[in-house]
Parts: sequence; structure tokens; C-alpha cells
Amino acid sequence: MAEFLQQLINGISLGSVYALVALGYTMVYGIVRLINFAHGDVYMLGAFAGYFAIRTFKLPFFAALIASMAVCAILGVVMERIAYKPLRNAPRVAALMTAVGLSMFYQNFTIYRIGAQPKAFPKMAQVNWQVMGVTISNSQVLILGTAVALMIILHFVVQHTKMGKAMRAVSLDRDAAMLMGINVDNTISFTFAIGSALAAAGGVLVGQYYGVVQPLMGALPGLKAFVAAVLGGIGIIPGAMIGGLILGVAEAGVSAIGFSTYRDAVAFAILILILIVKPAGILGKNVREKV
Amino acid sequence: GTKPAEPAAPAAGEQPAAEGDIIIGGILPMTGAIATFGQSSKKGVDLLVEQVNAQGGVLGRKVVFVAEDTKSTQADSATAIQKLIQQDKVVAVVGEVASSNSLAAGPIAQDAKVPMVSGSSTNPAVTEVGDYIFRAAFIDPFQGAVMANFASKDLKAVKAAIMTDANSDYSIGLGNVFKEVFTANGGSIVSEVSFVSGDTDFNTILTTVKNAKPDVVFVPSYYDTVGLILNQAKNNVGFPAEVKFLGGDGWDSPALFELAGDAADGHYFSNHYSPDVDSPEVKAFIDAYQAKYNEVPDALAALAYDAANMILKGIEKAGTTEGPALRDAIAAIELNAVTGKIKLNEKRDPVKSAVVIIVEDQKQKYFTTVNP
Amino acid sequence: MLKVNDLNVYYGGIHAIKGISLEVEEGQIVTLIGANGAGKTTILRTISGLNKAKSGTIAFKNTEIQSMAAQNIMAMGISQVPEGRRIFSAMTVLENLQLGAYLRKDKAGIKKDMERVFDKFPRLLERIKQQAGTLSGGEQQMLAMGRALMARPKLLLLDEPSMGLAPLLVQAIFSTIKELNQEGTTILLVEQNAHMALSIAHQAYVLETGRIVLSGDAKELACSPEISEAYLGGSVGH
Amino acid sequence: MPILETKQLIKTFGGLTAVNGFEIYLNKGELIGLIGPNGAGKTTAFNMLTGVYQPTSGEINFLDASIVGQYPYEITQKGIARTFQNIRLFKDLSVIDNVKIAYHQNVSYSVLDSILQTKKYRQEEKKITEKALEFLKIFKLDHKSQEYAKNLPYGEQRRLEIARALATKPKLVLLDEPAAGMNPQETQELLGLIKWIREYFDLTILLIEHDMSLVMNVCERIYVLDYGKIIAHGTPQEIKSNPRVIEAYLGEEVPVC
Amino acid sequence: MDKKRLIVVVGAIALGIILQLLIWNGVLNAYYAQVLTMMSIFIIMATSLNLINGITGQFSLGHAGFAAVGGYFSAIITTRLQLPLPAPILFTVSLLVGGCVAALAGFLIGLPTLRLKGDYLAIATLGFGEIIRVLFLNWKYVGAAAGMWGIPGYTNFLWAYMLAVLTVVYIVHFMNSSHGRACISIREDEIAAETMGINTTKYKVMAFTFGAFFAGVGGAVLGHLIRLLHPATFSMTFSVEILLMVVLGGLGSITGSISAAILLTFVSEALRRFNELRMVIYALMLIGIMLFRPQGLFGRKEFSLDLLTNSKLNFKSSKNRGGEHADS
Ligand SMILES: Nc1ncnc2c1ncn2[C@@H]1O[C@H](COP(=O)(O)OP(=O)(O)OP(=O)(O)O)[C@@H](O)[C@H]1O
Ligand SMILES: Nc1ncnc2c1ncn2[C@@H]1O[C@H](COP(=O)(O)OP(=O)(O)OP(=O)(O)O)[C@@H](O)[C@H]1O
Ligand SMILES: CC(C)C[C@H](N)C(=O)O
Ligand SMILES: [Mg+2]
Ligand SMILES: [Mg+2]
Repeated sequence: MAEFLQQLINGISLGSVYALVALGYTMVYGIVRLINFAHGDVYMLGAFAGYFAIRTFKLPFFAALIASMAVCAILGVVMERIAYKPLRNAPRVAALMTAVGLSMFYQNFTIYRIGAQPKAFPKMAQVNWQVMGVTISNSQVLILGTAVALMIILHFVVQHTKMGKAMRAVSLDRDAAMLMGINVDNTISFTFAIGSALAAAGGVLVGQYYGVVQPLMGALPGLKAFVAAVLGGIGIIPGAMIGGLILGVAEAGVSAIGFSTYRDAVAFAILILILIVKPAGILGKNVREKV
Repeated sequence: GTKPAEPAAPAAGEQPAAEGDIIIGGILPMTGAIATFGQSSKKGVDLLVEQVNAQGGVLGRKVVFVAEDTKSTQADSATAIQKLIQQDKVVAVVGEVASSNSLAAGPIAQDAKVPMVSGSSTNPAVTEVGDYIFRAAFIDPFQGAVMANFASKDLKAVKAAIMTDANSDYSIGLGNVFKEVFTANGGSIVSEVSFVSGDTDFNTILTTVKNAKPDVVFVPSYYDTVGLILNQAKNNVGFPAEVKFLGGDGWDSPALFELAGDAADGHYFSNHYSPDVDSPEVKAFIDAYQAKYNEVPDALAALAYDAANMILKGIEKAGTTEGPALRDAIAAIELNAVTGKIKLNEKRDPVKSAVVIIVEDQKQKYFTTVNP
Repeated sequence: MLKVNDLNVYYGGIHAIKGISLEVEEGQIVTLIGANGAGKTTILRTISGLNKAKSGTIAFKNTEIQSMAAQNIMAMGISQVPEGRRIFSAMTVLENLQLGAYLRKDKAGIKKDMERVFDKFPRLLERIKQQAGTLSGGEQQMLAMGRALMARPKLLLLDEPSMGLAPLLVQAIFSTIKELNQEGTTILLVEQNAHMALSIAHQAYVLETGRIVLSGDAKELACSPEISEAYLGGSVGH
Repeated sequence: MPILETKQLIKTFGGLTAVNGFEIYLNKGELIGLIGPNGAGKTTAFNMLTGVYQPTSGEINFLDASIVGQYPYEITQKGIARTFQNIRLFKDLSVIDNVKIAYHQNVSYSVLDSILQTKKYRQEEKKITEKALEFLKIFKLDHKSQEYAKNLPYGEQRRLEIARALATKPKLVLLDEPAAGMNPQETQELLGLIKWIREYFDLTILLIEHDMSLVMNVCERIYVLDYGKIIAHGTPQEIKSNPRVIEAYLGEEVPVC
Repeated sequence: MDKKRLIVVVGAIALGIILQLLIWNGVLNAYYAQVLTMMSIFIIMATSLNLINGITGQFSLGHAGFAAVGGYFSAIITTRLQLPLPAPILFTVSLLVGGCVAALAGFLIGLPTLRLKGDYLAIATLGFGEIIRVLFLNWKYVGAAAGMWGIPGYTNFLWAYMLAVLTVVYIVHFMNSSHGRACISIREDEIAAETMGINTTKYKVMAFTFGAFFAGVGGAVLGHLIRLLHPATFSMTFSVEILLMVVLGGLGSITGSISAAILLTFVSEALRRFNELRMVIYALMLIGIMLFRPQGLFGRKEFSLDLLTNSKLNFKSSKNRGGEHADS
């Protein structure tokens, strides 16, 4: 029982890492319908920004977190303006391929500049709590808490604020949004700024949680976060959270019962099964197009 | 549109080879999944070439090292070595790092009669490809056995757990040998789990392992992953200090201590050499490396340095760069290398002793030497 | 109120609008009629800033707007019901209406206008929580109109508002347009249903392949034989 | 014997009953109108007849066999073709390819034939191209056969959509607001075209339309749908003067001149 | 076959033979041969993915999985079974087996994914690809994580090239038939296609099956070229790389896929020696091309439409809207 609970906690904390990355993924997707393949790499750059903020500029942890979010928000806006904006009216795959290109660029440029070697990210002071024979650490709580809080805030922003409505309007029909008086460019920039800042927050939190940053650290979580976002229903913010947690718990479960070599296969099999039953993800509505 | 590729311009900073130079090729994963190993390896070879040229080169000729990226893939390894042999007319090749890539490149070197020396490919099959294929590292069965014997004999362990990287044959190979030898010694394997390279969260499998109550945990993987595993084992999962983690040469990097902090203390791994070992080669290498790159070399750098050295010493001994002669010279080589005494057996694998290292105060400390 | 002068618009190499000039007086309904592809939509989109003109000027209340961004033009009091409705399909009816008032800050006024919209289109109130994309064609048209009204525009650009509507609703829409106009909104109306359009408009322009070929008082045009021949399908009526 | 008959068709979307006990019959060769206020459920009814939506309950019999639960392509193969309220051409394909695709179900050569380019393949392809051109000629689109469908003016797109529907060799054609977006002039032309294709192809036609100048002039019978229910049925004269229909749908006429 | 196309095919075959002769007599060295062979393999991979993604409009990211199946099963034939057959026949058999098992995988993967559209399909196929990879990673018979080595090097340029020609001919002929048009109509508008009487399910599965078959053959050729198969070769990166070729060439354009396969292989070779900078430059170049030509090098057109297709399109003033199918 204690082991089961412990594994559940492990799964949830892994899942909240996925969720944290998936939130930004899904938000950008929801607004600009772009699978921003480079999202995982912005997460990596965010982690490095935090690393240098702490190591080189000697900032305290939370200041470093904010600094890294700010840096990545700017990066997100610049990246959108240079690489995605010219492709707004192009076929969607074109932007997708640019995203792949950006992802390669970020990874390899980091390898080129900083080197492929992993760097130790300074950890926060570790506090472990024992609850019912189960160990929970402050980092785990921090990550889960941040993910949940961000999910709630984001969901609220997108669904209930004026900016959120503008974002959704832009996602549905840019011309019509302009006719409402919405500044489409700014709205999209804002979306990328938030999405990238979220990625950075994820990068710094996860970097300190595991104590490591390296140029390829975004690849796997980026992919898993993408899977999580799709699982929950891509574009739907609470879906990213649900998807992330399911994926994390599923992976933990598969490893715990002794099939760790098949972990990823099982995770994907679960994804596919869920999609077959719910083709638009768990929270997605599968509306047949009205003709 | 089937125009053949033009030879690429050399990268900035590299000197083009001139008439009469000895050109050594390198196929290394400079990008892709294991770029970190490729980069260390290249630094090792670059250092050696610089040292050798400073002393007048080999056979009075300047040595030029041209490295080609393999993107950490097999197909690219095959093409890269083909390019080196055909376009650059290299006399020998250093690489690849990973066994699976060396296995893709090996047949091409063999067919072209160009010796290929891998620094770190530890799968026995690599040199079975043919008599032009050599290596500087010891092979997996040896290293796995070293740690299994160490566990049962020195640590008196009876219950072991094994954690392997499912994507790495190196890791799985060592795990298998360890299992075989350890059970033959009368021990039992209480838990076997795996992860994949690139993972960062090991809490789940560590929890599983911990609950199996092993005396030792064998983690034959690379320092980037091992650092995280040790860290999480101690800080998140709360492994008791009596449970010792054991590993192989893959642990050898200063980054391990950076990533694991004090969580690495008290654990053991096998290695080709120890910086503690009072050998002049080791000391000279570490000093030169630190002077050039301002960092402590890892095992990959040392092995690639040795691999390239085997080639250069071979050329010197053969007095020529002709394939067959060079092959014979390398096969007969005896070298006091950084990673130990290299003398090849008939399978072209070095018969080297291994050292067991213990981590103390976030530093490597020589523990014992195990002879083959 | 709106003065378009020598406007030229291109789509790539296609010269869609060829030197058009037109005027809309404050308080009037001006209609723009013409066959498919004549360039009616293009003119409206250029006025609202969705398309950019190659040359020519557009002045709204004596301010030149041809190079302003669409959202700023909206902010000046021009609102458009686009061709094909362009409602936000995945949002609810209510959210669509709220977006219509995006640039407004007066809560009370917004509420009042919302009521006015429901008054004119009770069906929208029935469907207030429905996803707009699943509305029937006519319902969507009502929503598009309602949404534009929520901006309380001074000048309303309507692009074929009667398209796909049931006869009763066509009448309703046209009387709504008339009402709006009487309440003080100036209207530029593009219509295929030239018949109806001319019946409520003050002024009319007839467009043919990017050029204005006829213009004048709407009532007079409606009864002129050339118009009824070419655009009213001869003597049609139910 | 009706060619198509529906019994108590019901379609609900969540809590909304879009079509509620829809019952009609069509005799062979008839040209029937379906009118009704916006949102009455006309398009939804079409969608059920063509298999795009599954009815919540009820029966649809076509040529004496139930077609409920069949896939749209099966229904097309049985002989029901349709056009869409919002034109759904293959926009990025040429005009002629649009028509050729509609021939697909009548193609008898196999994939292997096409890979090996056998005689059978070549003969049939030639036939398809000829037939398609013939069709385009009938619809006065032959001079634009190589144009992208999306580059056609609106009226021609409508015509192409009808041509494409007819190329599937249907027995029954469902037209959803064919005159929408057309000016009166074009509507008049369309009216003639519809009459003509019925004779030429020996078709039964059911059409949805809001343009009374079209409906009242071509239809033999008219069904009026309101809130998912048929509220009236009869000849154009009967419908025009039906007070319920006037109240729910037609309204009073406004004279212009 | 009409005359013009016959000329192209005969010309292509002649080119292959000439190149192979040059390779045999040493004018083109083994490195050039290897690069040309890789180009041919990528042509097989890219055109077959184009059948699924570009022509039928089904966003698939699982091509590496099919290549893995083809590669491994063909290698089982040539290394594990000890069939007493002469090399060329053995290789042919192994290619067919590899292709067919991959086709079976394509068929099975095609089935459940039929319910999925756009990005959901992409992630599901990516998942299938990964599942296949993990299965090989754990399958001891084929070497598991160590990979399968000792595969005979049957592949030479001529084999790869001829198979590429075959693949292209197959796909072009398919495209120009009523069956191909059915696939294209699904890409353009699935609902309209259904109401044209097209069994969309059948054709989507068919596209997956055929695409997978050729991907399988491509994988088999690759395996017998590098003489080693390793699960890591068939990771998602490989699928993405092939997708890049398809998109770069222009979705739906076969000549585009061919050109992009050649171009990217060439560029990747030319940059090899830049080491760490190699992928940085490569990535920048990709972004540049996409920004410069968002619809791909060839859009949806064919390089020489006259020669390769029956229907001549009148491409005036049209904005290419390729890739809309990826909308979910
Ligand atoms: N996005 C575009 N790209 C290229 N040409 C276009 C575009 N939009 C419109 N056109 C062309 O510009 C001309 C004018 O089109 P516009 O839509 O303004 O006509 P319209 O009078 O509104 O027609 P309709 O009655 O069909 O709505 C037409 O010839 C049309 O084909
Ligand atoms: N997929 C759907 N989900 C929810 N509601 C729907 C859906 N499709 C149609 N409806 C609703 O069903 C009702 C009937 O719609 P339908 O499109 O059949 O009307 P219609 O008679 O064709 O109207 P119009 O003449 O305006 O085209 C409408 O109220 C519409 O909102
Ligand atoms: C650097 C490592 C990946 C190399 C490993 N020893 C191997 O043989 O594959
Ligand atoms: Mg228009
Ligand atoms: Mg309708």
C-alpha cells in the first residue's frame, strides 16, 4: 500500500512536470493552431537562463525564475515575429517545419556555444515530508502546485478575460477578429510571450528539481508534453494538466509493475487507445463538421 | 539531379592538409544524442595531434586530424567513414564512440583496408568485423565481471539490483554480464529495471529497486544519467547508505559529482585508469588537457587520445602508412597509455587491467586493481 | 461621412478595383450592387482595413484611414458584417456578441445594446449558450449582424446580409437595417438582392468588374429599365 | 411507388431536437421543394438522407430499401447525390478533376491495372476524360476545364457542384440552396438549368431554397418545415396562400416600384 | 504508358545504369556511390510518405516505424533463416517480405487511426512508430538494444536506384488513376469525397498500406547498405527528417519529394565537416527555405508536368493552400 502510494506520488510529480511543459504547448496551439515543436527547447533555454542567472549573476532562485521567464517571453515574441509571422497565411505544415528547424537550431546552437555536457543546476534546500509512509519533497509540491496554479490562472485568463476572448477570437478567425477591433499581432505576440514564459518557468523548476540542465533536455519532455496535451485535448488548458498527470502516472505504473523496458510503448499505447475512444482527446469535443 | 557531392570545406580553425601530411580521420558523434561523448573524444585526439606535431610529427611528417560528424547515427557513420577513406585518403580512422555506430563503419574500413581504432566501443562484436578493427577500451564482459566479482567478493553482497538504459547496448551488455557472474557467484538478482537515455525522473524505478532491498545496485550507464540517479536515490527516495551503487567506466566524468553532489559518495565504479594512479602518462595527460581546455578530462577523452595514439605509434613502428603494414603494427602494439597498458590479444582487444574507484568527498579515489 | 477617392486594389496581379470613388453621407443608407465578382466585397474590406489599397484615399469623417490598421479603423466607429458571416464558430453566441463590443468600456451601454440585439433577434436569445458554429445559416447571419451592432458603430458596412435567409427574415433584416438607420447609424450595404436593397437605400452605386457604371438616387435606379433588366432579373416578384 | 420515403425521422443534438418527425415522400421524376425558416432543420434532414448524420430515430427508404446506418459513400453509390449549402468543391483541383472524381464509383479497373497502365486502364481513363468533358460542356464549363475550381466565379462554382453531383449518376439529387449568393439574373438561369437536367438525366430532385422566385416556379410540390416538423405540404399555389406558412416563413410581400 | 512518360522512365533507367557503370570502373568512388545510394533510399522514403501525407492528406509521423519493420524482417530473411538461395534472389525475397510485413503494419495502423484527424493522427502515428521501435528494442532475436549486425551488404547503388524508380513509377501511376484521385479528394475535402461515393476508409487504409510497403522496402535497402540495424536509427527524428523532405519538396508533389531528398542529403553531406556547427547551419537553412517558399520547392506542382502527369493544370494566380488538411 505504502509502495503503491509512493509510486502514485512519483507518477503525479512526473506528470506535473509534463503538465507544466504541456500548458504552454497547448496554449500556443490553442491560439495559433501551431504545434510549436520548439517549445521543449524554449523550456531548455529557460532552464539555462535560470542556470546562468544563478551561477553567473548570483541571483536568488525566485529572481532567477522571473528573469528567465522574462528572457524567454522576449525570445518567444522575437521567434514568432521572425519565424512564424511570415507564415501565417501559409500552409500549416510550413510553420510546423519551421518549428522543427527552430528546435534543431536551439539544440545545436546551445551545444555549439555551451557544449553538450550537462551542467549541475543549483538545487533548493531539500525538505522531505513523511506522510503515511510516503515521502514527499518540497520540490515535488512546488512543481505540482505551480502547475495547478498556472493551469487555473491560464484557464481563467483564456476563458474569462477580455484578452482571453481576444486570443480565442484570433484563433478562430483572424480577419473577423480584426473587425472586432482586436490587434491580432499583439494578441499573438502576447500568446507567445506567455507560452514561452511558462516554458521557462517549467525549465527552471524542473532544472532545480532534477538538478541538471543540458542542451537536449527539452527533447523528451517536449515530446511527452506534446503527447500529454493531445491526450487531454490539444488547445484545452485543463486538458494539458489531465493529460500530463495521466501520462506520468501511467509511466510510473508501468515501471512499478516491472515493465520499465516497455514504459514508452505502454504510454503511447494508452494514448492511442484513448484517442480511438475519444478522437479529440479526453476533454476535446469530437464535433463532426457541420455541412 | 544526381550530382555527386563536392568535398566539403574544412571547418574554420582546422588546417587543410598539405602534400606529405599524415591524415588521420575521425568519425565522431559531434551532434545528436551522444554529442557529449563525441566532443570529449575530439578534444582528446586534437590534444594528441597538437602534442605530436609540436614534437615534429610522425615519421617527420605533420599529422592532420579530420573529424566527420556522424550525428550519432549508423547511416551517417557509414557515410562519414566512406568519405574519409575515399575523399580524404585517410590512413586510419579513430572512432566511432558507440559500438552500434562502430559496427556500421567497421565493414567499410575493413573492405578498404584502412585500420579503424575505436576509443570507447566496448561491445565484443566491434572487432569481430575484421582484422583492421581495433579498440582502446576493454570489453563489456570483462568490465561487467569485474564489478560482479567485486560485489560478491569484496562487498560480500548477495542481493543485487540492476538498472540499465534500455536504449544502450553498452548498458544492457554490462548488465547481462554482471547478472551472469553475480549469480554464478551465488548471489541473486532481486530487481531489474530500465530507463532510457534522456530520462530525468528516476523516482519510480528507484522506489521499486529500494523496495526489493538489494545490497548493491549495479547501474552501468553514463555519468549524466548516473548523476541524476544517485542524486534522486539519496535525496528523493532515501536509499540507506549501506546500499552501494556500482557502475562502470561510463561514470567517469567530473560532471558526475556536479550532478550527484555528495550523493555519489561511498559508491564504486570500474575504470580504465584512475587519476590517482601514479602513472606519468596519466599525470601528463591530465595536465596537458587542463592546460588546453581548462577542464578535467573524462574517460572518453582519455580513450580517444589512446586510440589515436595507437594509430600514430603504429605508423611510427611500421614506418609506413600502408594499410596492411599499419594493421600489423597496431596489432602488435604495446603502449603505456593513459587508460592503462595496452597490449592487444588475437581478437584485437586490449588486455588491460581495470581499476575500481570509490567516490569519497566527491572525488575519485583509487580502491583496487583487477587484472584480467 | 465616408469619402472614397480613386481607389485601386489589387490581388497579386489582378486589378480588382479600378479607380473607384464614392461617398456616403451621414445618416444615409447607400447600397452597392453588382454581379458576382464585381468587387463589392473588396471595397468593403478595403474600407475596414482588411485589404490595403494600392492607391487612392479613404476618408472617414475627414480623417484618412486607408493606411490605418483594421483595429484602429474599428475604433473610429466603423463596423463590418463580413461576407460569409465569419462568426467565431467555436464560441458561444454570447461570447460572439461580447466580442462585438471588444473596444467598448461602458458596461451599462453594452448591456443595453445586448438587449436591443435580442429584441431584434429573439432566436439568438434562445441559443445564447450554443456554439455559434452549429447555428443554422440564418441564425449565423443574425449573429453576425448582432455582433456588429454591439460595437455601436457610426458607419455599418453590410456585406450581403440577406444571403441564405428565409423570406420573412430577409424582410426582417431589411427592416432592421432601416430601423438602425433611423436610429442614426449610417449604412453602406452590399447586396445581391438588389430589389430589396434599392427599396430601402437612399443612394446606390452599380458596380461592374471593378468600376462604377451607374450611380444615383436609389428609388430612381430601382425603377430604371436598365437596372431592372440587368440586376433585378426582369420582372420578378413572388 | 415513391422512390424515397421517410418515416418519423428525428435528429437531436444534445438537448436540441433539430428535426422532429420528418416525413416526406418523393415519386420518381418529381421536383420537390423543401422550405422553411432558418434553423428549421432542412439541412439536417439532407444530412440524414445522405448518411452524413445518423438519425436519432426513424426510417429512410430509398428504392424500397432502408438506408439508415449506411455510410455516405454507400448511399451515393445507391443513387443519391447532393450539393452543399456552403459549396464544397475540391478547391485546389482542376474543374475537370472535380468531375472525374465523381466517376470513381463507376470505374472498374483495379489498382494493379493503373500501376501497370493496362489497356483497360487506358481505355477507361480516356472514357472518363471524355465523359467529364461532355459534362462540363453541358454545364458550359468546358472552356474552364483546367482552371482551379476555387478560381471560378461563384455562380460557376455552383454549377460545377451540380455537375459533379450528377456525374455520380444519381437517381435522386438533393440541392441545398443552389441559388444562394446568386443575383436574380443568375437565379433565372439556374431555374432553367434545373428544369433541364431533370428531363435530360431523368432525375428526381429535392431542393432547399429560400428564393421563392425559384421554388415557386419549378417545384411540383413543396414541403414546409418549421422547428423540425412539416407544417405544410402542397402545390406552390397552396403553399403561397397557406396562412401558417405566411406567418412562419413567407411574410408579406413588399412592392418596390 | 504514354510515350513521353516512357521516355522519362527509360531515361531514368539509363541514367541509373550509367551511374552504376561509372561506379564500377571507379570514376565515381565508393563515397559518391554511398551518397547516391542514400539519396535513392531517401527518395523511396519521401515519395512513399508523400503518398500518405501529401496525396491522401493523412498526417503521418510514423514512417520510421514502417522502415524499421521492413528493415528488420528483410534482415531476418537474409541472416537468420539460412535460405539456400543465390544472393540476388535472396535479397529480392527479403525486400518483398520486408515490404509486405511493413504493409501489414501500415494496414493495422491505418485501421484504428481512421477515426483520427490532423494533429491527433500525427501523434497517434508517432506513437505507433515509437511502439514498433520499443518492440524491436526488446526483441532478443534481432539483437534487442545491441542491434542486428552482420547483415550482408547486398545493397549497391543500382539496387537502391532501381527500387527508387519503381517506387516513383508506382506512386505516379497510382496518383494518376481513379484510385489516386480518390485519395486526393480525401485530402481536399473528406466529406465531399464521401458524397462522391468514395469509400474514404478504404483509400486511407490503402494509402497507409502502400506507403508502408515502400517505407519497408526503403528500410530493407538501408539495412543491407549499412549492414546493421539498430532501433535508435528508427526514432522519431528519422520520421521527422523524411517529413521535412516531403514538406520541403511540396506536399503532393512527387518531383518535389525527389528533389528535396536529393537536396537535403547533399546539404547534410556538404556540412558534415562543420561538426558542431553542422546542424546549426542545417537548421537555419531549413528555416530559411520554409520562410522563402512556404508551399515547398514545388508547391503541389510537378517539375515537368507534361512528362509526369496526365492532367495539366493551369496554375495561374493561385495561392497554394496545401497543408490545410492538417487542420483538426
Ligand atoms: N483573395 C483573393 N485572391 C485573388 N483574387 C481575389 C481574391 N478575392 C477576390 N478576388 C477577385 O477580385 C474580384 C472581386 O471580388 P469580390 O469578392 O470583391 O467581388 P464581389 O463583388 O464581392 O462578388 P460576390 O458577389 O461574389 O461576393 C473577383 O474577380 C475575385 O475573383
Ligand atoms: N452539429 C450540430 N450541433 C448542434 N446543433 C446543430 C448541429 N447541426 C445543426 N444544428 C442545429 O439544428 C437546427 C437546424 O439546423 P439546419 O442547419 O438543419 O437548419 P436549416 O433548416 O438548414 O437552416 P438554414 O435555412 O438557415 O440553412 C439549427 O438550430 C442548428 O443550430
Ligand atoms: C560512449 C558509449 C555510448 C560507448 C559504449 N561504450 C559503446 O560501446 O557503445
Ligand atoms: Mg462579395
Ligand atoms: Mg441549411
